[in-house]
Amino acid sequence: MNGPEDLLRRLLWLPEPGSTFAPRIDHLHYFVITVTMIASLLTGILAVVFLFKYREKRKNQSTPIVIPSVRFEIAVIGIPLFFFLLWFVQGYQDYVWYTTPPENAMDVYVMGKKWMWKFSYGGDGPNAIGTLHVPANRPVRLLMTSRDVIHSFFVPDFRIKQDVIPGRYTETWFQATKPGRYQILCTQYCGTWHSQMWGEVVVMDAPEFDQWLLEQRQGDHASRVDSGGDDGPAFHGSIVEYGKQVAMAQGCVKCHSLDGEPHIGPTWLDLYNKKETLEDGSTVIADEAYLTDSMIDPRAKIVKGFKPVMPTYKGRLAAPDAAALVEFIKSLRTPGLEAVPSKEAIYEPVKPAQHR
Amino acid sequence: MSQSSQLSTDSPSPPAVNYLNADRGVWSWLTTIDHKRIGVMYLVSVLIAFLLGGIFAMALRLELLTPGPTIMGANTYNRMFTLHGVVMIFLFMIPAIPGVFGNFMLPLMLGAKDVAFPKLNLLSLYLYWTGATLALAGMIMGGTDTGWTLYAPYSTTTPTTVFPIVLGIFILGFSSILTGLNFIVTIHTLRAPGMGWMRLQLFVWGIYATSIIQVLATPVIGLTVMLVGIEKVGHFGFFDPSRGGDPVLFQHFFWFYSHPAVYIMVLPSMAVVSDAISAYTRKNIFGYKAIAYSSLGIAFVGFFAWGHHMFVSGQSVYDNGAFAVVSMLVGVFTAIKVFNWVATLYKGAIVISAPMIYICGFLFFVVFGGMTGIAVATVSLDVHWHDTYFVIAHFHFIMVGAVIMAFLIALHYWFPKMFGKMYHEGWAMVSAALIVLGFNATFIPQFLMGNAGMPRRYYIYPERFQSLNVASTAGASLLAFGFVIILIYLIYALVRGQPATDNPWGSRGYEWMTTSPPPKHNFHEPVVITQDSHSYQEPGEEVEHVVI
Amino acid sequence: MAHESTHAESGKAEHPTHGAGRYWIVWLLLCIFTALTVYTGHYHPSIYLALAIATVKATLVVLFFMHMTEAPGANRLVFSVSLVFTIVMMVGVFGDLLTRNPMSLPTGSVPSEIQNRATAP
Amino acid sequence: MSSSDGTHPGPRLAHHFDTIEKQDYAVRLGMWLFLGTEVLLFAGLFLGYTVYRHFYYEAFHEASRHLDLWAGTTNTIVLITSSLSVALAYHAIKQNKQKQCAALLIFTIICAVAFLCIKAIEYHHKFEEGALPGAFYHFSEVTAPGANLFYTVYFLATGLHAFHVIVGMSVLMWVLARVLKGEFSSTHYVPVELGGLYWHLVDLVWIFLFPLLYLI
Repeated sequence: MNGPEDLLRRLLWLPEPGSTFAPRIDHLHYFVITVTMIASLLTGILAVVFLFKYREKRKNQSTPIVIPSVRFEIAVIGIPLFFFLLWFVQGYQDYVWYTTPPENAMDVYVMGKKWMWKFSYGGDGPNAIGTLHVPANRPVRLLMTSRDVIHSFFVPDFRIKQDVIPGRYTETWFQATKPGRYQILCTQYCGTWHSQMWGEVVVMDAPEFDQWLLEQRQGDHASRVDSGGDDGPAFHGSIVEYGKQVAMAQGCVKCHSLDGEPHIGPTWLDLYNKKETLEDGSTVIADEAYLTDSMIDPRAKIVKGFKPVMPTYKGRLAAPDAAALVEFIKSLRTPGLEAVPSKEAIYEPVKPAQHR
Repeated sequence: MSQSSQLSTDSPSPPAVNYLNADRGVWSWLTTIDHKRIGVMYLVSVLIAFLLGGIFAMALRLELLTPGPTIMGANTYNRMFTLHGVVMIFLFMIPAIPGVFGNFMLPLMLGAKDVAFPKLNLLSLYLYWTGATLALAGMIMGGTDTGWTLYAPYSTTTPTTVFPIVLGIFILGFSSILTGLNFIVTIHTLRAPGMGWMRLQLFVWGIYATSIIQVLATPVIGLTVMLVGIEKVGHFGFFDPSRGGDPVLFQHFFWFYSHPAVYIMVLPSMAVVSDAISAYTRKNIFGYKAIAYSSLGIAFVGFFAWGHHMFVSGQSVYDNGAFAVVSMLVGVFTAIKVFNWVATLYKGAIVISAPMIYICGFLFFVVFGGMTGIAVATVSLDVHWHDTYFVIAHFHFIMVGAVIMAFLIALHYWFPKMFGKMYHEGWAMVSAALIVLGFNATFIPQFLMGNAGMPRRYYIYPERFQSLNVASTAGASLLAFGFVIILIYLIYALVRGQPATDNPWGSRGYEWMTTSPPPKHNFHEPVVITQDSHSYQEPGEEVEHVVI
Repeated sequence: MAHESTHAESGKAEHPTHGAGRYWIVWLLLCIFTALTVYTGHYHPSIYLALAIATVKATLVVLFFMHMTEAPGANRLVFSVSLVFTIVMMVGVFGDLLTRNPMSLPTGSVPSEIQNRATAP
Repeated sequence: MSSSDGTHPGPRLAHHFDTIEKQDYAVRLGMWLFLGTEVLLFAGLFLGYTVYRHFYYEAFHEASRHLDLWAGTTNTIVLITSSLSVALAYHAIKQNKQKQCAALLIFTIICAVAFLCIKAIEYHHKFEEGALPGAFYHFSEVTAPGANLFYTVYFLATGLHAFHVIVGMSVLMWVLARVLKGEFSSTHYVPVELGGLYWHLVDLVWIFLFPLLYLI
C-alpha cells in the first residue's frame, strides 16, 4: 500500500481491499469522491463568499445584469458532462469485468433463506451453513438463489454484492487476495432478522484449501465444519446428514424407500428433478418447491398410482428440517447420475459478446 | 433582521378583509374552494406528517446508538423505518411544496383568481386526508415491515398488515394526480393578460415540470401497489416466484414511478430556490431559460433512469449501462441549475437572512448530494454502495438537504404573504445555522458508514460501525433542536408577529403585487402583466451589463 | 386574454363541421379490421400482425371518434407524451429481459427468444 | 359569447375564467390529461402481460385458445358500435338534436350492459373450469408452467377494464339525465363530449386487450 492512497482509504472508512476487484473500484471511488468534495466545497464556499462580498449596501440598490458568454455556457455543460461520462466509461468497464467470471472459476452454490446463508460445493462436496471456505488467488464463482424472499450477498472487503432471488439464479464472482476471515452481510431487507443474516468467508491458502476440501469429502462427518453461525440451528455433520436424521426421526422412510423400490409412497432415489405424472394426468417436476409443498400439503399433488395416505407435516417440520430433507432427497442419486454435477442452473458463463 | 425593523416604519394597516377572515368557522374551511385556504390546510397536514415522520426518525437514530437492541425490538424497528419512509415520502415530501406553496402561490403568480378546477382541488385535499387516515390506520393495526419500497415477494408474504397502507398509497397517488392535472391546466389557461410563457416565474416552471411527472408516473405506482395488495390478499401470483411471477418486474414497476417521484420532490425545491434567490439578491435570475428548460429536461430524462436502482438485482448488463448513461444526463441538468444559482449571487445585493443561509446550505447539499448520486449511478461503484448507508446518506442529502431546506426557504419567504405577519429574523438565522450544521453532522457520518459496509435497514449492526452511528445520532438531535426553534418562533409570529407589508422583501415576484394576506379573490383589481419576471430594473433604468 | 393564446388555445368553437357519415365510415373500417384480426389470429396467429391491426384501429378511434384531428396542440401533446412514456417503459423492461443472463430468468419460463438454448441440454 | 340569454341554456362560467371558450378549453385539456393518466395505468398491465407472455410463451398460447373467441369478438363489435353511437350522440347534440342524442346515449348504455353481461358469462365459465388466477388455478387442460399467470393477467386486465366500463356507463347515465332535462344544446355540449372521450378510451383499451388475450 502506498502512503496517500492508504490514508485516503482510512479517511473514507473503506475496509482493506480483499479481492482483485476491490482495488479497481477503489481507484475510481477516490477519483469520484475527491472531485465531488472539491466541487461541493467550492460551491458552498463561493456562495458564502458572495453572501458577504455582495451583501446589500443600501436600500433598493440596483444590480447589474449578468449575461453568460458562450464560453461559460460550454464550460457549464461540458465540464460536468466530461467528468460524468469519464466515470461512466471507467465504471462500466469495471462492471463488465465484474460480471464476467473467468472460465476456470470454481463454482459454489449459495442458497439464501431467512436468515442464513448456505453453501454447497457441487457434486459430492461439502455443504456448509454460514461459512464459505475459498482458496486465495483463485477465482470463485457463486451461483446463488433464494428459498424465500430476495436477499443480497454482500462482502464489504471484496466490494461485491449481488441480489439473491427466489426462483432463479444470479451469479457473482471474486478472487480473494489474502487469507483471512471476511464478513458476509445481507443487504436486501428480508424480515425480522435481516440485520442478523451474517456469514463469513474464510479465505485459505490454496494448498490448505485443497487439503480441507479433501478432508471434507473423505467423510469423518463429525469433524466437518458446518458452523451454524450464531443463530443457525446447531447441526453436526452436513446438511444431508442432518436431513437423513430428520427422515429417520419423522418416520419418512417407513413409506418412502431409499433404494428405488416403490413402497407406500414413491421412492426417494433419483426423485429430485424427476418428471412425475400426477393422478389427474398432468406432470410435475419434483423440484424443491414440489418436495416442500408435498411435506406441507401432501394430498394436493398425488403421484399417479399412489394413494393419498400421507399425513401433513405442517407444523411438525421446522423450516430448516424441511430444507434438510429436501437436500437429503437431492443427495439420493444412482451412481450413474451421481457423476453429473448437480446443475440447477443453466451453466454458462455470461459473455456479453454472446448476446445480441 | 434589518428588514423587519425597517418595515415596521412604513407598514400600512393590513387589509381588513382577507382570505383568512372573509368567512369564519371550521365549516367554511372544510368546504372552501379557495386555493389559498386549501394551501394552508395542506400546510397544517404536511407539518403534522413531518412531525410524525421526524419522531420516527429520532426513534430510529436512538435505537442505532448501540449495536445491539437499545430501546425497541427488531419488529418494532422494522415497522418504524417503514413508517418513517411512507410518512415522509407520501405524506410529506410529495405534497409538501406543490400542495402547500403550489396551491397558494401558483394562481397568485399567474395573476389568476383561482386554480382551473377549484372543486377538484378540494377533492385532492380530501383524498390526501383519506389516504393519510388509511396509512395511519394501517400503523395502528400493527404496521407493516416491508420498507417503503414494498419489494415483492417479501411484501406479499410478510405476516404484517400491508393492505391498508398500500390502499392509502393508492389514494394518495390519486390526490397527487389531481393536483398535478389541476396545475397544468391552470398554467395553460389562467395566465393574466401579458403573461407569456417566457414571463412565467421559475417557481411556476418547476411546478409545471413536476405536474407532468405527477400525472404520468403516479398511475403506475397506483397499479403496482394495488397488485401488491391483491397479491397479499388474493394470491394472484403476479409477483410471486413460486407461481411463476417475477419479483424483478415488481422493481421495474416500482422504480418507474419512484425514480421520477424523486423529481416530484426535488423539482419544486429547485423552483423555490430559483425564485427566492432572485428576491434575496435583488437581481435578475441568471439564465432564466436554462433553468426553466432544465426543469423540463429533468422531468423528461427522469423517466428513463429508473433502472439505476436495480444494478445488483440481476438486471441485464446492457440495461445497466443504458440506465447509467441516462442518469448522468440528469446530473448535467442539475449542474446547469447550480451554476445559474451561484452566478445569480455574483454581484447581487444580498440580504443576509435566514433564507439566504438555507440557500447557501442548499447549494452545498445539492452539489454533494447530486454528485454522490452520480457516484452511485456509476455502475461499478454502486456494486459496493448499493443498499448501504452511503445510498441512505445520498438520498437524505437530496430529500432533507434539498427538499426540506427549500421547504423552509419557501416557508420563510412566503410567510408574510400567507399570514400577513413577520417572523423574528434573529431566531430564524440561529435555527438556520443549527439546521445546516446538524444536517451535516447527521448525514456525513452515514456516507462513511456506507463506505465501511453498513447495510441499510439494520437493527443490529457489527460493532465497528458504532462510533459513526453515535455521531450521526448526535447530529440528528441538533437537527431536531433546530426544527423545534422554528416551530416556536413561527407560532409566536402567527400570534404576536409584526404585521407584514405587501412586499417586505422587495421581491419582483407577481405574487407580491397583492396585499398580505391576499383578499379572497386574490387581487383587488384585474391584473395586467407588463414586466418580465425576476426583473429588478425600473422601466427605462440604465444598468450595467456584465458578461461572464 | 394572453395575446399569443387566443388562437392557439381557445379551442374549437368554430371548427369545420362535417356530416355524421364520417363516423359511419370509421365504424365500418373498425368492423372490417376486427374481422381481419379474428381471421388472421385464428388461422395464422402472429402477435405482431395482431398488434399492427390493433394500432390501426386505435388510431382511427383516436383521430376521428376522439377528434384528435381537430384538437388543439396541447391536447395532442399530452396524449402523445403518455404514449411515449408507455413505450419507454416497455423498452426499458424488455431491454432487460431480452439481454439478461438466461439463468436469471424465472424457473420454468421458456422465453420465446431463447427457447432453443434453454432446451438444448 | 354564448351566455344564457339565448333560447338554449348556456353553460355556467366560473368566476375565475374570463370566457366560456377558455373554460371549455381548460376542461378539455383536463380530460386529455386524465386520459393520459389512464393510458399509463393500463400500460402497466400491458407490460405485465408482455413480460409473462415472453416468459411463458407456450402456456399463453394454449391458454388463449381456451378463451371464448366468439364472446370476445362479439364484445369487440359491441364496444366499437357503442363508440360509434356515442360519437353520433355528440354530433347530434352539436346540431341541437336533444332527442336523437338521448336515444343514442341510451343505445350506448345498452351496449355497455350487453358487454358486461357477455363478460360475466365468460367469467362464469372460467370459474367453473377453474381457470382462475394464481393460487386458485386448477384448470386441467392447460398445465404448462405459467398458465396460471395468463389467467392472472386475464382477470386483472379485463377486470380493470370492466371497472372502467362501469364507470364510463355511470358517466354516460349522468350525461343522459342532463340531456333529458334539456340542459345541453348546440352551444353547451362539452359534458357530452367529455363523457364520450372517456367512453372512447374504454373502447381503445379493449381494442388492444382483445387480440392480446384472445388471438395469440
